[in-house]
Amino acid sequence: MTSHLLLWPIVIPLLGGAVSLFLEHRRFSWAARRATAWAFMALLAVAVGRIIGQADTGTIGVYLLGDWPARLGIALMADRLSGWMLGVTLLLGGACLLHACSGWDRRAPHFHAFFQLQLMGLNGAFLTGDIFNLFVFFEVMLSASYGLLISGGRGLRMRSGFHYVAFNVAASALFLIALGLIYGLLGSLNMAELSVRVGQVAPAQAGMVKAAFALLLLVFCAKAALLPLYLWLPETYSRAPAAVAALFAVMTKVGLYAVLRVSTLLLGAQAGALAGFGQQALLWAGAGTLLLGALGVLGAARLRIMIGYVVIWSAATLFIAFALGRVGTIGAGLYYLAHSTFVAAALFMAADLIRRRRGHAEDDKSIVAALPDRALPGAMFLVAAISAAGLPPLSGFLAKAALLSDVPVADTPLVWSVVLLSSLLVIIGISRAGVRLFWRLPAQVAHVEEDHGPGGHLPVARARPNETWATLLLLGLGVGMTLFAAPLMQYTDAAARQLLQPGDYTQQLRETAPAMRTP
Amino acid sequence: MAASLLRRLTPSWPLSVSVVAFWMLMTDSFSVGQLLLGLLLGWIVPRFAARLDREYARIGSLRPVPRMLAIVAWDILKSNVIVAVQVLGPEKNIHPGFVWVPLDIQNIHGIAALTSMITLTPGTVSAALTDDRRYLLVHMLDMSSAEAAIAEIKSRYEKPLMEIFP
Amino acid sequence: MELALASAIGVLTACGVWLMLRARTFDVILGLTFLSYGTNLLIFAGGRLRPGQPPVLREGKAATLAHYIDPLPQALVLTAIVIAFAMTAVSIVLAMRSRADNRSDHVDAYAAAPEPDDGEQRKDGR
Amino acid sequence: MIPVLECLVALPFALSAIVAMLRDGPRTRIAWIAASAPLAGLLILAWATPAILRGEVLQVSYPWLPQLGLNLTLRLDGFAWLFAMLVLAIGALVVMYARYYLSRQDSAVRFLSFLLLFMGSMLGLVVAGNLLLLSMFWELTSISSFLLIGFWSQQKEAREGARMALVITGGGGLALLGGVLLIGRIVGSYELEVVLASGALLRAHPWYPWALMLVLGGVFTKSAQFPLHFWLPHAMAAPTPVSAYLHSATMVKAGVFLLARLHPALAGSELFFYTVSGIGAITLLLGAWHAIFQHDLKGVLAYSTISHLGLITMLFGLSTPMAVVAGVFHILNHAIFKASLFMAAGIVDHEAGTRDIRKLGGLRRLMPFTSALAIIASLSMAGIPLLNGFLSKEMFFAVALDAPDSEPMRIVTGLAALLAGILGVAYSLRFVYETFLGTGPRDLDTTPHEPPRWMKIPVEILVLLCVAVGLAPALTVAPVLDTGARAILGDAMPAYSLAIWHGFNLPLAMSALGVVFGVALYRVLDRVLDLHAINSRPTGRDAFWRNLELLFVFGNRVSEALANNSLQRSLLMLVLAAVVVAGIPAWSEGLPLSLTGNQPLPLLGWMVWLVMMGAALGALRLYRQRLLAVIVLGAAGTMLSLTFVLLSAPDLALTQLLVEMVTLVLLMLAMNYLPDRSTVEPGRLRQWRDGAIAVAAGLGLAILAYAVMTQPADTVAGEILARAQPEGYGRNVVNVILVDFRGFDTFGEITVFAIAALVVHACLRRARMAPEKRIEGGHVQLPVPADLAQILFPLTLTVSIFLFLRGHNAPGGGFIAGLVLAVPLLMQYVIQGVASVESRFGFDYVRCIGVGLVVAVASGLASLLFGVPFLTSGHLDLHLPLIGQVPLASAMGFDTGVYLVVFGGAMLMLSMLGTIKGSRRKDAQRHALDPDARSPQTGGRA
Amino acid sequence: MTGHMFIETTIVCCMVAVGIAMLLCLWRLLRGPTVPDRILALDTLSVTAVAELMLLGMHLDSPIYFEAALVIAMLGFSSTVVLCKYVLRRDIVE
Amino acid sequence: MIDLIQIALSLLLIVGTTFVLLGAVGMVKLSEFFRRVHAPTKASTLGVGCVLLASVGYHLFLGQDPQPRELLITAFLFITAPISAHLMSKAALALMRDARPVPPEDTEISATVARPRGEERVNRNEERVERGVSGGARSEWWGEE
Ligand code: NA
Ligand code: NA
Repeated sequence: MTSHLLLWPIVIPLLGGAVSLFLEHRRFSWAARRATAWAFMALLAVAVGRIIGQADTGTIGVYLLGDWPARLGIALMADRLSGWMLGVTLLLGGACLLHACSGWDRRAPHFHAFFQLQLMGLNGAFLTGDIFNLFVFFEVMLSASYGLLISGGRGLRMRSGFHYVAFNVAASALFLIALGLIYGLLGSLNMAELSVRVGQVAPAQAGMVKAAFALLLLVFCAKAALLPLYLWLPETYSRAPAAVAALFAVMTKVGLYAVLRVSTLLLGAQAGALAGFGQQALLWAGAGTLLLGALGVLGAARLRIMIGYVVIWSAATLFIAFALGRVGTIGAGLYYLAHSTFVAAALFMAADLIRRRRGHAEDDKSIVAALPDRALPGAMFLVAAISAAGLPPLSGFLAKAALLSDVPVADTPLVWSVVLLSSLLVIIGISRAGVRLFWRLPAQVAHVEEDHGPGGHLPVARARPNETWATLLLLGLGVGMTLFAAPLMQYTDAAARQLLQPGDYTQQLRETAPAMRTP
Repeated sequence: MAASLLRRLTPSWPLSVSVVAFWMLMTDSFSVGQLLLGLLLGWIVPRFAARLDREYARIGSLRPVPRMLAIVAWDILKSNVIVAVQVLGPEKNIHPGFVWVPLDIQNIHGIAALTSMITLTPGTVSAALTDDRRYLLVHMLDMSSAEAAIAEIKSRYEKPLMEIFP
Repeated sequence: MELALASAIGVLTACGVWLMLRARTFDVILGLTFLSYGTNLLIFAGGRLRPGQPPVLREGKAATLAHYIDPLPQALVLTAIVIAFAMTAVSIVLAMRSRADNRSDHVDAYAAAPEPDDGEQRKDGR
Repeated sequence: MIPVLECLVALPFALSAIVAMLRDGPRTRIAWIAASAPLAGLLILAWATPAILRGEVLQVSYPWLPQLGLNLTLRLDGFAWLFAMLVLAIGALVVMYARYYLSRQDSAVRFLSFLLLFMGSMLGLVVAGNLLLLSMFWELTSISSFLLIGFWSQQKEAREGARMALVITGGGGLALLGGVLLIGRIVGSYELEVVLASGALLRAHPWYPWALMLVLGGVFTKSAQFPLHFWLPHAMAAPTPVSAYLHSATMVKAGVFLLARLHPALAGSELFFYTVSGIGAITLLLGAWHAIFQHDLKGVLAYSTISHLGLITMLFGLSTPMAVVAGVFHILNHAIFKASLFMAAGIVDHEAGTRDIRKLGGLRRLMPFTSALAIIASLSMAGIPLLNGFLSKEMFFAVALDAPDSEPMRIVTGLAALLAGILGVAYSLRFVYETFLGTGPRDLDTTPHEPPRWMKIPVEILVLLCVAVGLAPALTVAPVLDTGARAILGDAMPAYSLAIWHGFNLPLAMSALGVVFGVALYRVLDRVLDLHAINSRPTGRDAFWRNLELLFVFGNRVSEALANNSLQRSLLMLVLAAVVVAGIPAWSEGLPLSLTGNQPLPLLGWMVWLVMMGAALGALRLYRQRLLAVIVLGAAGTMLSLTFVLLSAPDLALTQLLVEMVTLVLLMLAMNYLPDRSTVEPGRLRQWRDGAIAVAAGLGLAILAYAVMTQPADTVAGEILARAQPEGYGRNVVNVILVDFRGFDTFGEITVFAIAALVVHACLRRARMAPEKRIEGGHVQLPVPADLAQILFPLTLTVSIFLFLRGHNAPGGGFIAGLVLAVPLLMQYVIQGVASVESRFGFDYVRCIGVGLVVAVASGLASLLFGVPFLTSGHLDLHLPLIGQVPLASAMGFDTGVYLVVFGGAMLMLSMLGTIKGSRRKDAQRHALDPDARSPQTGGRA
Repeated sequence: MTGHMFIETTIVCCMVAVGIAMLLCLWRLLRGPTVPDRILALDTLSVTAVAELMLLGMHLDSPIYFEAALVIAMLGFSSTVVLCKYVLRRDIVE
Repeated sequence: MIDLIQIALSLLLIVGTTFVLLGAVGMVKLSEFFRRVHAPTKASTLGVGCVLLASVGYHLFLGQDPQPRELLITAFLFITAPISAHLMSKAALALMRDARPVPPEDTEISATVARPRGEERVNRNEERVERGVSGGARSEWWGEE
């Protein structure tokens, strides 16, 4: 009897998306629609929980779709890394759904469908063991993200939406080019199969194969916003609705996931002439991005742009962690990945609350505006900012300390100096933003009357309970990650160890026989 | 009796016949199953498509159809050669112009068929129909015999068409 | 044949890239379309060129690569074509909305003055 | 066993949270609740005192992140005990003081909650037994002090002071983290016990200088050492209780605390000696000199604090055992007198409404009791005998005269000490004389009088301590000092005596000289320079803000210069990066290029090639006339599909054709809402640059493609071909791959298609748009095409069904069939008009998409019932009477889903684009277009 | 195949001739001068493509090019319709 | 027999191809749109028709796949070619700036032929709003909020 466990994280949200299309009728109350969305979330949670449980034992799950042997068909695979990414996505998704249920889902047509399909795309990307299927799930994820970004929007959001779409379409074209070259040269699309074939590349073809993998890595770097390909990100993220921007916090991580997967599975030690290809370049680009991201945090005129740069900055940290390619750095990186995802999401949510409270001033730091009832957003922003900047006692600090402590001696001067220096810049930038938004209030209205903004017309946006809970949930996840750092990092270290032995992955795939077909 | 049964079965039986014929032409090989499927489609497809019909037009007698098709086919062949000569020869021999052809036929299928024929037969292209469907604008490559051409259109094409689509 | 196809890929890609770098949304979309043509041909080329051997099995011809072209890249290109089309549709709609909301079809257009009932449109902090 | 240490550290945090949740209520109650933390902490310390005095070390440890070496180790030894006592005792007094100090508008809840947060961090820092844990608490003190300094956030000074403090101490914290990590690497553990025992190993390691410098970076910033001392005076924007607590007694001492804590591990090298004592000496003198010129009471105290911190640093730098004892002693003494001084200054401020020395004076008449307390504390600060300050200062003189190394060094340190003494007396005098004695006050709004009883009590207690220690050190402070210093020095503990009188010796002489010259200096300065008129520019501050502002501007410039919200820039970077990253390996390793692999191309092939290239280049030439560009694009697409035909890909050709048609319709629909031409772009250079990049990209890709095509292939496709018919039940292998081998890709593909359609719908559903230009005139009547299309439609429907059913064995399939149905239906929209079609053919495309997705999933899931994985194909040959054999493949179910999604999706997109509601505000974006005045060349305005 | 040498040769020649027709279409397509001229060229190009496909089908003795030809013949006019409607009204779906 | 068929089909092919070529030549050679439109609309259609017939014959008599499917293509071509030609002519008329034919009487052709000036037209957008385009995807399903 085959276990279909790996299938569910993809099929459940797809069905969720399809069903929510049917519920888009006034015949169905909003409560019913939301209940359905949550029901599918709960199902997903069960499936993801079981996958993580399975992965935690060290088993690499394999699911042969269509019962074809993996070299012919498409295989889903779940190792510890996949489980980790699924878990992060699930938790983030839960918080974002909660946030959206405070009202955005009513304003954005098809929100629930897009949301579920986005989850489908993300989960599919983390589970698939086929590189072209990875492209397809990238597209699912991206197109759903277009929907989430644009739906219910207008004005400048349309422009940034166009930028986002055009950039990603161009990047996808590159992805396809890389895949075409890889298939043309190596003759397979299954990643485990490719892992073996990469090691047998003839010397004459090494240049071409390298060019193909360079393009592939470049695409992932573009999705993950690495220098010089991050230019689109701050503006786009800053224009997205809060729940969506929060969900987008995981989008860059998908690119990072792919970089990690490719560089360990395909360009790992077994890859012969290609072993370790691109790692040094990634390290330097990561270092550059780290500094430029930190400068962006400093220079951002608007809060949400600044958070966009925080996302870039944290992605750059991850690039460094993954490029170093050691158990310790990858393990710490994966822990940091979860942390930075949650915290960026929380920051986007808090920023949205702040923006709405400031009326016409929005989240522009340079405008002095009243911020009525600032205690709650202030506290949320403070905790999120501390965590984001990597200040103790929250998870960011632990992750960064763990990362720095395992940097190889040769790279220590570079990595330590850029990480620590950029951390300082980020602290400077975030504290300035916080001071400007929360402390620098107009002189007369230090104790402002609550129901009139500076224009006198805008009612003060109140925090809707769901939004607050969603933000608190994310911050709580950060606290939880801090408290349970040891078991979590044990898991991520184990995941890293698993990644650095791609032979197991390949072997597991080859040993899994179809249910009834001849292998 | 048969006609009313047909009408009850399908909104347009020529259409149903065409669908079945198309189906049988397309399939790889003749079989009872395919025929049954074809008949099923011949019944369903026109019903479905009828929802798009914008105006109803009657069909009268089909008796002139074969003769007319023959005429048209011959005209096409014959005058294609003439046009070939015109095209390949020096352009100064061509004296084109527009002509308004007054229409007697009012059935829209008929008008459509007439326009198609005019277009398909060389030397003429039907360019426009007035909104009241009383005149058809025809572009002719050779205006020297415009009157004759109009007369020929009306007698060779329009009259039989008026029988088919009264 | 390979040379011709390679040059076609190159020309289509170059056209696509050049148009993609233009400043108007419509031109960018055209460019992306050309780019996707080039890309699709490239994936297709990954299966090598075999004129006259379509991958539709026929009686009496053994189902081996000796008689048929590699079908896999074709399936990939099909997926790629469909996805590219879907993305074209999305970008076209965005281009229209951006032009309507931001009053220009420049890719970096932004509304010079806010619409009366529009909180979204605001002068950039630039 | 009661978790004593855990409670000690956790209590302030817990109470901070509790207080934060209280509503602003009666102040006294809140203050008591808050004060319960330090009071309980003091009780715990008292409980631990016997053991500590015995020399025991209380220690608990919980693993937190053992992989990293981070443990929750709490370690209470003598030194920690001493410091904890300081933190808690002064903390309790400050809470009491703050209860009266804060005004009505200040939120006591917020203040006390922050204060407790700080107290907890400080306690944690003090008792941390793990260096990583220590650095965590270290940063927490930075954060909480940031909140406290900025408490009066409405004041610019408070905001700036808070930020400055955070930036400098936070940056120092990062340096400390680096240092700690380096130490951990050298030693192999972060546990304090281990690190303290590994001093020799550390100092011998080549990374020692780096570790030391990084740790000192933390120490010096926190303790406001030159040249980063300037944040401390600006932190005086904080409410006075904060200054009294953080900036005299505790936080600024964290630096010297760490210096002392790690003294056994780090000290003992020349580098340490010169750096620490040198910086300490400079700070000592500089702080003292600046203190003289301050007009703000708290300013004087702040600079004096800097000076004293320099003194302590210098003592630890000198590193002799006696110096360490003196350092510890001075930490204690300075905390006591400086806290009381700050509180006194706060009372003055509270009563007089100003802290400006120039306005004050003669307060001894108005508030004699407070004045007396302040004067006593100031004398202690100046090092006058019989007070505690004198004792440690004398020790300092003795140590300075006994500095290690060499005779010149001793002279230098001795002179520095003397000079410091002189300056100390001078500023103390100024503080006392111009505030409490002399003439004044001037221009005050209120008449100062004694403060509330309870506000004075903390000051009284502290001053009492000054006196008690000063008079009977052996009875009061000796055991405490001994325990504290012993914890650092261990066996190296020197013999010393804590007597008031050591006979006439050089230190005493220096004290005397210091007093005499100090008084003289003050008088001279006051006479000659007129102290009131001097406006000393705060050193460092301007440079700091200027540099910080430059940094912001730089950050802004850099990031906006890079990310200028330009799509062109983003895309350019992408293309450039692609060319570079693919080009480098290809160039450096070479490509196997040869003409031998090239197959000859038949003449027809060259013609198709020519037409396609001609169309592509034509599009490039015509792109500014969009209608023309679209026409040419259509030709290129047609030729592309013909290319696919020639190269044995009929399915691709079909799909390309259909997609081409739909794309063209989409583009034309959109063009009604977009300008019909592109304006000329400025910048020839830019066009050439883009052209060069485009050529590079095209050429590169062409070369790569050629290289790949001429290489021998080694693929899995052979097996796919062989197994397609027996196991996939189809002869069209491409279709079998699409619905079976790689059905999951198709699954994702239709999802993308569905999403794209939904995006279009979501975007346009409620949008109202004005077309770009309006053409005058009514609808176009097209009766003849409409009639023909009406005949065509059922036939195309039949073809669509045919293509769908046959796709598994011949070119076709769900996707193609879906579009073959959608395109003619769309033609109906075009020819008949929307209203006409939709009123007759009402169809809910969104639900069609939903149904399609569900059908696809369900048909995939059906195989689960048979115990085989998702999308496993099944096959059934039905034998029906009369009809014969009917082959049924389960893939057909999946293809049905595809069909529905594609049809629904395409129609949803096209109908949404075709039925946009007109704008209410305007007719057209640009203007109406006269139909009779159009250019035949472009179709647009002539 | 050898038995059909004569017609094979004819087919190959015809393919070239149709190819020339396609080149002529390209000429008109790029030359214009008016919009309807270019539309006409595109329309003719697709009609010639049908002929080319049929010839190819004969050349390879395979029925699989039928679908492509059918689709062009059946739906190729849609581009023409849409382009012309745009020229007439700009708004192609009224 | 086979040879005869070969010759007949070859002739048909040559005639068809000639017409296709002729249509294209005419389109290139002639000087004005309404002249050009004559050539391809029928010459090409006829030529393709001949090729199709030849193809039917080829597959029936000489090939492996005896199916007269190409007849369908012919049928579709003959239905759609006039639609294209009609619309192209209409578009050309609309863009014709001089020498446009004037309708005989009081009749009118929308958007193509010269019409009297100064006539007030209904604002199309208002009209559409009034008409309340409905049905299909714009049904009340999403009509909320
Ligand atoms: Na501070
Ligand atoms: Na004074």
